[in-house]
Amino acid sequence: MSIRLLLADDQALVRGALAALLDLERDMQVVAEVGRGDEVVEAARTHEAQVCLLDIEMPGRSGIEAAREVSEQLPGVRSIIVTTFGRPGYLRAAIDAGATGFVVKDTPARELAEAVRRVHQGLRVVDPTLATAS
Amino acid sequence: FTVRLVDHRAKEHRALAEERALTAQREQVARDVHDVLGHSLTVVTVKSELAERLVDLDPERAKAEIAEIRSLSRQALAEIRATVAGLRVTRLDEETRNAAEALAAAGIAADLPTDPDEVDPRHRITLAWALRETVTNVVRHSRADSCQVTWGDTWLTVVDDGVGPRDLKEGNGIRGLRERVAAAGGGLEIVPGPDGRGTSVTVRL
Amino acid sequence: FTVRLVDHRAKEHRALAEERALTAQREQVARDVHDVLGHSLTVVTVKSELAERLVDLDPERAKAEIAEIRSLSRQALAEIRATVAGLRVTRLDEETRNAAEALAAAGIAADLPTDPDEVDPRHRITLAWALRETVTNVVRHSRADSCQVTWGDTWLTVVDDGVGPRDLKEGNGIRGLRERVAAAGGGLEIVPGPDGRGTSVTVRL
Ligand SMILES: Nc1ncnc2c1ncn2[C@@H]1O[C@H](COP(=O)(O)OP(=O)(O)OP(=O)(O)O)[C@@H](O)[C@H]1O
Ligand SMILES: Nc1ncnc2c1ncn2[C@@H]1O[C@H](COP(=O)(O)OP(=O)(O)OP(=O)(O)O)[C@@H](O)[C@H]1O
Ligand SMILES: [K+]
Ligand SMILES: [Mg+2]
Ligand SMILES: [Mg+2]
Ligand SMILES: [Mg+2]
Repeated sequence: MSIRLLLADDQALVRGALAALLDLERDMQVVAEVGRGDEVVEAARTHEAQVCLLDIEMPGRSGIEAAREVSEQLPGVRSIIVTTFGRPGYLRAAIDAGATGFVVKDTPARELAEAVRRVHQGLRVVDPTLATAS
Repeated sequence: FTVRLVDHRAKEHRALAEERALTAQREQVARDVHDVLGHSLTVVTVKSELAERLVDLDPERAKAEIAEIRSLSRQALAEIRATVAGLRVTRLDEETRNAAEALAAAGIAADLPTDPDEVDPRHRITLAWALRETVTNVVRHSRADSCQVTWGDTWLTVVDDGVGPRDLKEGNGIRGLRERVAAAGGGLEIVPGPDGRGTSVTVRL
Repeated sequence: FTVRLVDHRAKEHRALAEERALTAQREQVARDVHDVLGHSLTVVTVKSELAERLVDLDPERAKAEIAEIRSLSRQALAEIRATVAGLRVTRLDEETRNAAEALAAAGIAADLPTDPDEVDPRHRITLAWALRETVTNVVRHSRADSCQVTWGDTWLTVVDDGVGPRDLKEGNGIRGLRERVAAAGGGLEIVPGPDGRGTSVTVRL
């Protein structure tokens, strides 16, 4: 059984490439892609996503707020924040919102896939690059 | 002794304030750079990973991805040049000359102030920036016949007689300006021109 | 009355100093952005062109080139993060490796020094910047077949056998380099190559 993923990023080029990369992993399947933060919960519910990869800066709602909605409304569904830069306070806010992963967008695909697996198993993954910047 | 102590305190206070201003400025610039270039570089990184995997699986798609990488990095280079040029231009007198040239090139009659000393030196950088952003918009969007710029100690107004600001949707230009002005403790106002025609933009610090 | 006048003067003076500091700061950031990212992206652009051709001819080499693109863009992102965090280091040995790669990617035969210890440690950072800037220009503008770099205690020379510096119009690259070198108390010289062909750039500190 593969892990069902949702990708949320307003930058379609990044989202498309990440989706293609993660889809190449044998044990993963991208079941939904959205470009707005306020479409996350609905799409995750409809497509029965198990792990949501969320960009922070998106129209509609930030990825951090989306992570909060996911953790409140969809028990058992995990969120990973995937961002370009860590800004002060982001990591803290992400953890507070219930995200259990926090990584940079340019994380090598295999590491990103590994992060997804760990988060799916209920573990926590924080990128050291971001841990210092945030 | 007391006088000297006070003097010393005041100096320290000033130094701290200056440092804070510099830090704020650096953060603003860093944010600009991030927004402009972080995206392009992220796309290049992720797409190159995808392209690498596709070389064996689907060579045609691999080539298409690489072509996109090339066009993105070329675009990012152009963005860097623009960012650098933007960072360099910071003087009100220089910006006024640029504005005169841009308006003349667009065939828009210009009425510009001539004495940057009328503006508080602390506000010149921000107002120079505002001048550039608003005049660029007049040239690009207003379809105006004429444009008038006025300024004072703490403010700048740019008025044109073009199509006006109805249904204006903020882009990066106005959003960036609004943020920068807000960071300096000021405000931005965009309203129809004085006789109901055209656009009037005022920055007040 | 006198006191107030002096006070006013002092304030004006301070404001001017602040304006200068802000301008200097932006200049610094502009240079960093240009130097750090301009170089990486230029190499990415050149390499992606090469990789696209190689997909059919030699898939393994294509993958290797794409892997380098990925590592360059990832490194550039890391550098932006470092710039944002206010850190920045450039090392002469690293820059020499970068130069070798960039020239190789552009098909320009390179003759590079190998021992950074020949350069005074105090000058290594500035000369590393200079190396990066001039080699990027050789790759982008010279159309040379070969490029030779030499250095010594206080200087660096980059010679190519390309189109030469006639009618050269300074852009952000050379301007930034000139300013940085001047700030270090040195000078920049751009002349035709030794046998009248190509370009020779020397930085002397
Ligand atoms: N002087 C003006 N007259 C008419 N419309 C204007 C004027 N200035 C701005 N606008 C409108 O406001 C919009 C937003 O301006 P803004 O500067 O934010 O973005 P932009 O100019 O479109 O792009 P950029 O991010 O490159 O500046 C413009 O697209 C335009 O429709
Ligand atoms: N080695 C060279 N051979 C031939 N022409 C050169 C060489 N180096 C520089 N030039 C010329 O000098 C010009 C200015 O170089 P400069 O580095 O200042 O700007 P640039 O490379 O065009 O842009 P950038 O600001 O991105 O560096 C170039 O556009 C090019 O025409
Ligand atoms: K799959
Ligand atoms: Mg986003
Ligand atoms: Mg604009
Ligand atoms: Mg150059």
